[in-house]
Amino acid sequence: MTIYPFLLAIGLPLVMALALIWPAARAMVWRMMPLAAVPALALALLGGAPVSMRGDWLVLGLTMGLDEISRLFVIFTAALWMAAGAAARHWMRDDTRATSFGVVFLMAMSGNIGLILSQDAVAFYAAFAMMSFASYGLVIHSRSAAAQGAARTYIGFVILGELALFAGLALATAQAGSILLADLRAAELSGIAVALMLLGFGVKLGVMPLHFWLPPAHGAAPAPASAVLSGAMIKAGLFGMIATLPLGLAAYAELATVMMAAGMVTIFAALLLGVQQDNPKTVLGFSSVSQMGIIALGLGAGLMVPAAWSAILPVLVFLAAHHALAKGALFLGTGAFAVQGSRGARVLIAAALLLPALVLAGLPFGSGALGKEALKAALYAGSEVWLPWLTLALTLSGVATTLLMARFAALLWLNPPKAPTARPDALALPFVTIAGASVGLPLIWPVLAQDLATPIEGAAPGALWPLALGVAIALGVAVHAYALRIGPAQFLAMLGAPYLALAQRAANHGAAKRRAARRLAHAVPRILAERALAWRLGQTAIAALIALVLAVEMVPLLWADEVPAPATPTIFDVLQGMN
Amino acid sequence: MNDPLVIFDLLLGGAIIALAIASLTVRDLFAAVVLFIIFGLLSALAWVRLSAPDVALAEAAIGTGVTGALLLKTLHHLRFVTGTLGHQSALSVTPHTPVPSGVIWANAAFCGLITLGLAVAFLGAPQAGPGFDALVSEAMPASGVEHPVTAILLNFRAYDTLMEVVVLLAAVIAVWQIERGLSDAPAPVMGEVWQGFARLVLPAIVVVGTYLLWAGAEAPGGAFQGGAVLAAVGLLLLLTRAYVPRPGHRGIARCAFVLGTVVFAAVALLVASGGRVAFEYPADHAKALILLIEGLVTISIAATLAALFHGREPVALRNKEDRNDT
Amino acid sequence: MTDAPLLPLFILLTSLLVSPVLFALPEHAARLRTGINLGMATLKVALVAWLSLKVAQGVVYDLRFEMLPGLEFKLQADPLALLFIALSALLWLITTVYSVGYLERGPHRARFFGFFSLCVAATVGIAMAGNLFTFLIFYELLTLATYPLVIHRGNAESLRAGRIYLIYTLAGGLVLLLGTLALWVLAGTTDFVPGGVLDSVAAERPLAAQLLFVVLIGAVGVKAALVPFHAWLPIAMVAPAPVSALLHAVAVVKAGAFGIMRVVYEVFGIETAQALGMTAPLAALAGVTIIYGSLRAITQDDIKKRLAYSTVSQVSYITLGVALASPIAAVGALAHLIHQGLMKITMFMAAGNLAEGLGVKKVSQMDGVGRVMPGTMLAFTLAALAMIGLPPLAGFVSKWYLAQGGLDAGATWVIALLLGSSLLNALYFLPMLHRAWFRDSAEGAEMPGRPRIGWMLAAPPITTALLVLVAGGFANAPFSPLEWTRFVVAIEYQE
Amino acid sequence: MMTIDPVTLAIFLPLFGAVAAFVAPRAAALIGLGTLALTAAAVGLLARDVIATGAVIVPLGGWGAPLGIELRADGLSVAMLVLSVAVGFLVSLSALDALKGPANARQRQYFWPLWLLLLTGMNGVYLSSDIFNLYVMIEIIALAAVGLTVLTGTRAAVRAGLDYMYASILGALLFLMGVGFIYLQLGRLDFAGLMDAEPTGALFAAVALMLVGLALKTALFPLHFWLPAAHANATAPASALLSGLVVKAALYIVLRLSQYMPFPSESLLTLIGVMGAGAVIWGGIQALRAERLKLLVAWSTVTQIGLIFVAFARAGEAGLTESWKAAALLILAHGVAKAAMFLAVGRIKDEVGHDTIRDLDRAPVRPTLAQFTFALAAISLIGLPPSLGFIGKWSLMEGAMAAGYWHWIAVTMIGTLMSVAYFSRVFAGFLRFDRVRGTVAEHQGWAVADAAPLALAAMAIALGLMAAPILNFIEIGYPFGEAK
Amino acid sequence: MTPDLIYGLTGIAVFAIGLVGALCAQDRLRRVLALKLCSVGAGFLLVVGAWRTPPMAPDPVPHALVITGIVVMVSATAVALALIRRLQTLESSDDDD
Repeated sequence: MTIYPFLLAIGLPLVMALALIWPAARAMVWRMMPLAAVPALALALLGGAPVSMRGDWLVLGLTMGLDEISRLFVIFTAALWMAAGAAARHWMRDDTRATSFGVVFLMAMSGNIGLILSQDAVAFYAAFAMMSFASYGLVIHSRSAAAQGAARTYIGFVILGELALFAGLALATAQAGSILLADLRAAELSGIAVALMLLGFGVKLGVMPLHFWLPPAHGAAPAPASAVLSGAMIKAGLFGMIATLPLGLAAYAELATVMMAAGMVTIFAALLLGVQQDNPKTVLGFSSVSQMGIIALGLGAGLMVPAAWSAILPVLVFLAAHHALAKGALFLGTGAFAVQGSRGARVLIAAALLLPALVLAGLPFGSGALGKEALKAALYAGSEVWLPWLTLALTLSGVATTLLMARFAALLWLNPPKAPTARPDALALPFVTIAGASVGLPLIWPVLAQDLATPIEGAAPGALWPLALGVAIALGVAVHAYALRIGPAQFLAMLGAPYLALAQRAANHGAAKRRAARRLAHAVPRILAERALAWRLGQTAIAALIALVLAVEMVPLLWADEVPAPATPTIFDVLQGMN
Repeated sequence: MNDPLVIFDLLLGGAIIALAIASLTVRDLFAAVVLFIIFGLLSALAWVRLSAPDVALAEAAIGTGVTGALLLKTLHHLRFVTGTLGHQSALSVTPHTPVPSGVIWANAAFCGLITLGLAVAFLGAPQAGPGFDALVSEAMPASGVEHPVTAILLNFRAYDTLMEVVVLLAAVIAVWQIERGLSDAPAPVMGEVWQGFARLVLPAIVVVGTYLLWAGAEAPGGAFQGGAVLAAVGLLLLLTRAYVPRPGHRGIARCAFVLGTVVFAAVALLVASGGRVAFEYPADHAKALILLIEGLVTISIAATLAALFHGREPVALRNKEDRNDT
Repeated sequence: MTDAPLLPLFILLTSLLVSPVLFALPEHAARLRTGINLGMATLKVALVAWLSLKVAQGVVYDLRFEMLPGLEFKLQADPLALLFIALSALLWLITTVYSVGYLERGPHRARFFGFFSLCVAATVGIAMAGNLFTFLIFYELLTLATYPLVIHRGNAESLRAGRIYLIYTLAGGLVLLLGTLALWVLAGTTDFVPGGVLDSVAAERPLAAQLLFVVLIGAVGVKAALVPFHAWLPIAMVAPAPVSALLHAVAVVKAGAFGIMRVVYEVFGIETAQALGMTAPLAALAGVTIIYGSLRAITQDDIKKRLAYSTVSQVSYITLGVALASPIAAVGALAHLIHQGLMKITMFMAAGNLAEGLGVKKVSQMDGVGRVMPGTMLAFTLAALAMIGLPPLAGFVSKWYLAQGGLDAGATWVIALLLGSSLLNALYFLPMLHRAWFRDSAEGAEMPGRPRIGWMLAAPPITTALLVLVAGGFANAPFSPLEWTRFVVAIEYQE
Repeated sequence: MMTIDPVTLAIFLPLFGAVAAFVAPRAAALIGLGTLALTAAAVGLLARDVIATGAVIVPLGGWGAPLGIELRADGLSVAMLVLSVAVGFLVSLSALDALKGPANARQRQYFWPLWLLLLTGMNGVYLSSDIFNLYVMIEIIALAAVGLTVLTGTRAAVRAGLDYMYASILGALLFLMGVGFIYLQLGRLDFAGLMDAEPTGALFAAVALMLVGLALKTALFPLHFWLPAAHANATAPASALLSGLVVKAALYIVLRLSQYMPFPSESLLTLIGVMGAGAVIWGGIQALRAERLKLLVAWSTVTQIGLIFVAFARAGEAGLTESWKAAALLILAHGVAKAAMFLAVGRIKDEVGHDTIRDLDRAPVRPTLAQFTFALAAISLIGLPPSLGFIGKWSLMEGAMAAGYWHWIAVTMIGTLMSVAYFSRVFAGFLRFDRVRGTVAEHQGWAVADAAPLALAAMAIALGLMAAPILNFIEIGYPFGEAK
Repeated sequence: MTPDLIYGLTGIAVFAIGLVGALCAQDRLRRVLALKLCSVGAGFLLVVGAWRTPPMAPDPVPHALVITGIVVMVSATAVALALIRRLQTLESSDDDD
């Protein structure tokens, strides 16, 4: 195996981006957009792992490769990019800034894939930076005031993050004496290096208080872009931490405490902030923040007790995949929903959206619930002091997510995002695929991850009650809000309205039937009476009754077994005697 | 078939049945009534064949004679007095919406079944079965009369006979009650010849009637037959206008109607003393009492039948009031 | 033995015989009519008091008269009967005062008061019926006597209501006839005997006994307004206020509830009924009725209809207490028979006053009425709070015993049921109180100054409201309804 | 001093009364009332005798059955006598008022003799023990009843009267034919002779003919066609007599025959019950449709007759020895209540001026007492306790239930509900006031004439309390116990 | 074959014919005729029942009964005919009512 497949995986999007500049090729490129990530996916699925290839003549000695972890990241990332590409192709069909979108989209894709495939710090940083900066173009795409503001925040945080990351990587490479990431992971890094890297990756991950860029950006970007931003790119933060930090080797208690506290705060603060939003995609963004809080919890636990890391790691990867698919599906679904023209189709899409939303919220047997349960199990190996709190937080995160999803659903229905005119079915297909994948993840994962899937397979299915509680609260809140809006009296009347309508309809139906029956009941006796009178049936009845009574009385007599012989001769006997 | 009379019986029976059918099916009502009268007479003849001369007499005189007269009078009334019929139809007194023939056939079928059933029952009944024969002959000596039918009518089952007279009384009261306020159109007047004939015949009829009454004690005949014959007198008087009922006659008429009933009932009660019950005539006075009752009852019957024929109560017509007397 | 063996008959006759007299009185002889009415009602209360004393001393009253071979018309004055008689006698007196005031210048007063007394006579007869046959007679009499009262106004609406009332109750009566016959044929007696008369039948032909139970309970359940036989009750609200008060508080629905008691305790016997497995479904049905009635009450805007649905719900407390087959619950049920009567009659008379004095017939018109008619609304408030079950009012006492009884019978769901029902009671009563006391009268609606309602209208609800207070506050005193109830239950449970 | 037994007097007194009333029309009313009072006294004496000694038998003419005719009074027949005399007396009182005034002079003149003849006939039926005598008696009843039917002389009345006449004659002739068959088979005509007869074809033929003839006369569905018009178009006292008493005569004969003849097989009884059920349902439907009050009441008679036959058939052949009591109770109940109801309707019609049910609530006049009477009578007819009608219905259902004949119970209950339905049509008319301008006062249109119907209606209710003694009484000497 | 057999069956036949007429006849007068036929049929039955083989005298009681029956029938016929006449008058005189 050579490095070329890796170069192809990274290069194809770049080549396509370049090709876009040439007008004649644009249509072709757009048509190929879904395929841009195919080499990466193929590499991950077909190439073995671990594998590491070196291209000495490139840069400072480019090293690319795959291990069990990165392979999985490539798979869900590439899949999500493919779906997003497919959606973007249609989303951007009539967009005047389609070309610029296409360029930054492909560049971000290239960077996202590249940073996962990279195995040396320089390449990693380069890819990471390319992805981050290219994404600015995605965020600002619409050029609206909101987008501009979001992009401003975004770029500010990106810069902050890149600076911190650069400093951290620099320190780390220095301390490890190697630019290979594997060496970084094996080295005793100083607290400051780790802290800087955590800061850099934390920006991407959106852990509070570094999250400010994330929800507006996700809200402002076009739906396909949001999907990859939320589904794929923020996972780069997680991947970065996994790939660069010496987790499982050394404990960084202070950093861990901060991380876990931030995670816990993130989970719930994101809820509080999220429910106040009125852009559904922004709500989804906050949901992502909240979810990344969970991941931060796991990371923090790993930082606190290195021994637990081996248990936590596969779970975090699974959670990343889960969130990527579910959230990607939700964003794509939002787009798909927005472009639907007919109400029926909207209802269908909304129903389909429920699936990833429920999975995200922790529907038992869904990937979200399994992930959380597996994480709880994994945390047993970690800090005993933190354990109950972490468990509680994880459990309640289900409620939080449910509420966010409810808010999202309500907003989506009441206030759908603007969308270009696009073929509704074309946007539905990528959404449905990813949604299906998100639902089916618990089944696919063991095949893909093999040994790493063990904790997931052994996890409990999860409890329904957080979800149910969330739903109940959401319903209560919704009802309350509605009641407040239209006034209690009217609300009560409305509550009763369907019942009353049903009762009214039943009553009407009954009344109609009764009227008909009454008409019949009036008509039949009248007709009968008239007929009987005209035909003098009463007279006929006289004869009929005599005949009937005679028959009733005499027929048994005729058929009786033994007729008692009359004592005196009968008239009939006389008659016989004559003959 | 050794008895030639059997053929006669068969023919007579057949004729009776044929006449019955004919009188119901013939289109002309007048013809129907005439056929019915013939039917009645033949029935009387048949009853003579069955050794029931009293019954035959009663049937001929009352069942056929008086009834026939009543029917003809009614027919006449319907045709000429009320004028509803005019020439329109001699077929029917009252035009109705026709009953579907299916219904009629159903009736006929049921009646056929009934005939069958009754015939079976009849054939299964004992021939010359038990009867009152022995009882009657045993009780005859104490009855006060010689003719058994009269004994039964006026002694053994006198209660029935009293009630029968009461039926007649009820009928005449009902008829007076029903018929009123009719326009007093002229009753049919007979020709001169008939009037003369009537004048000749009347005394003879009276004699015959009285004889019948008298004979009833020993031979066929009696109060009812006698009464019927006397009623014929009344009919003739009325028809010939030799007698025209007037309002002033009502009191007498009423007395005549009730005479038989009152005397019959009074005697029945009066004899009930000294341990006797009603109708228990003292043996030595039985014949006299019976004759008394019979005589007075005959007068009542005659008057009643004649009144039934005449119909309405003789009242002074006050046009408006009577017509609308409701 | 006893110095006045015919005392129960006299009590019956005080209202039965007065009825033809009232019919015959000319319309304008109002004074005389009022005098007769009040005199007889007072006499009856006195007689009942005397009778109570006698019965408490252990005197047994038993009057019989053979109507068909073996089948007797039988009056008895057992403690259970007395409970009901005392209630009806007392409330008759109060309602008579009220009706005299209410109908001051209305038409057809002779007819009204005639049927009114007949109605009370029927109620007393139902109470004292010594067997199901006699019960049936008075049960039908009650139907007939109340029908003219329901349609008293004589317009199309009241006739329609009357027709529905008649259909329900006469059908119920017919079914009761069937049940009585079946009881007669099966058991050979229709007597009310504590412990029941159907032990052997239940053992030999359980299916027949079960069917009989269903038939009898269904028949009396019509008057007790058990779901699904309740529909007549809210519709019958077109009647004049005193009639509604009497119908709902004393006569008709209580006759039904009383019938359920007689059937369960003295025809079947509580143990037999339990052995037949019929008490649990009955309790469930009562529970459904309690909740359903309350739910329907919430949405009613018409005051009387809201009260009517509340009655549907409240009367089933009695059924529930009977069906729980626990002596403690039975105490609650019997006490509720009295308490609910007092509470509901108060509310209906108050509602009548609102309609008479202010023309207020709907909940939505009640804004600020408390300030205009403080006495009436105070009575109403007291009764409503009692209904919700606030101690120390009467309603609390019966609910308390019902809850205890539920625990005693091992039916903890009863607690939840009672809590839920109290919550629902609050949901439909508190808004009324809120409107009456805490809201100003609606803008534009002209609230007349102090309405002129005579003392005859004002005093009765206040009196009954005080009784509500007393019955709850002095529940443990001798001769309180509760005490008497315990006495009765001891007999029925043969303790 | 003559001592005449009260049995004979019960028949002869009204007969003499009738004669006297016919001969002296001006004093007819006086004669009529006096006669009824005397007859009532005679019946009272007779009742005393019967209670004291059991059945009383008078062999008229001293001949004795089977040659002569015997009068026989037992509990049942005396009960029927009491019914006809008591109801008749009250109806007569009511007739005094209903037929007053010069416009009614003619009706008055004929009412009394016809009515007294009717009473003669009915008393004769109840005391007779000879089937041919019964035939004569029912003819007297028929003629007098037809006379009463057409008393008003309106076209509708005469037309109804003619139909009634045809039905009566035909019924009587069927009966007579049956008598012929009985004679053919047995050679005697007294009840005693029927008792031990072997069942043969001729007797069955007789049963068939007589049963149908009587059913026609008593208007059992589907042979009721003549009744509604006849009863609805007669004048009120006549309707009361016709509906309350006359149809009962034929019913009574059915009850008697059922005890004396090899009469009902199970299937025949079922047939009778089915016809009764048909009457209950069809009569109920027609009463619901009726537009005039009198017609409604007449149709109610059809249903009640049906109910009586259902009572007769309630427990099948085995229960027949008891079922007749239920039927008898219903006969008494209906006799009293229906007479009261027809009189009340007559009063209402007099006061209001019409009897169209639909317009009753438009009448500014509400004859309160008559309406009250109507309601009381309706209570008995519906069968609500404690009326006699209720007791009858109770007996009916009790026997049916004990025998397991649930279908008759169902029929009874359906009939009850239907009667509630059609009577409440009338109540609604009485009690609705919003279609009249101005107020309608209570106690309008009271008159002395209301006393008789009210008394009858009160009797219908109160007799229910006396059901036990009544039952004991009608069992005296029935069918042939304790005779001689 | 004896007279009782022949006339008995004749009587039954007449009765049945009368019955058909009484039930079906549309005409008022003819219905009266038909009823009268029925009565004659019934009379036949009784007279036949009374008949005894010749030397023996017939039973007189049924004869008396038949005579009574005939008188009763003529009374009923008279009333029915009076009703018919009255009705016809009413129907011909006015058409309201």
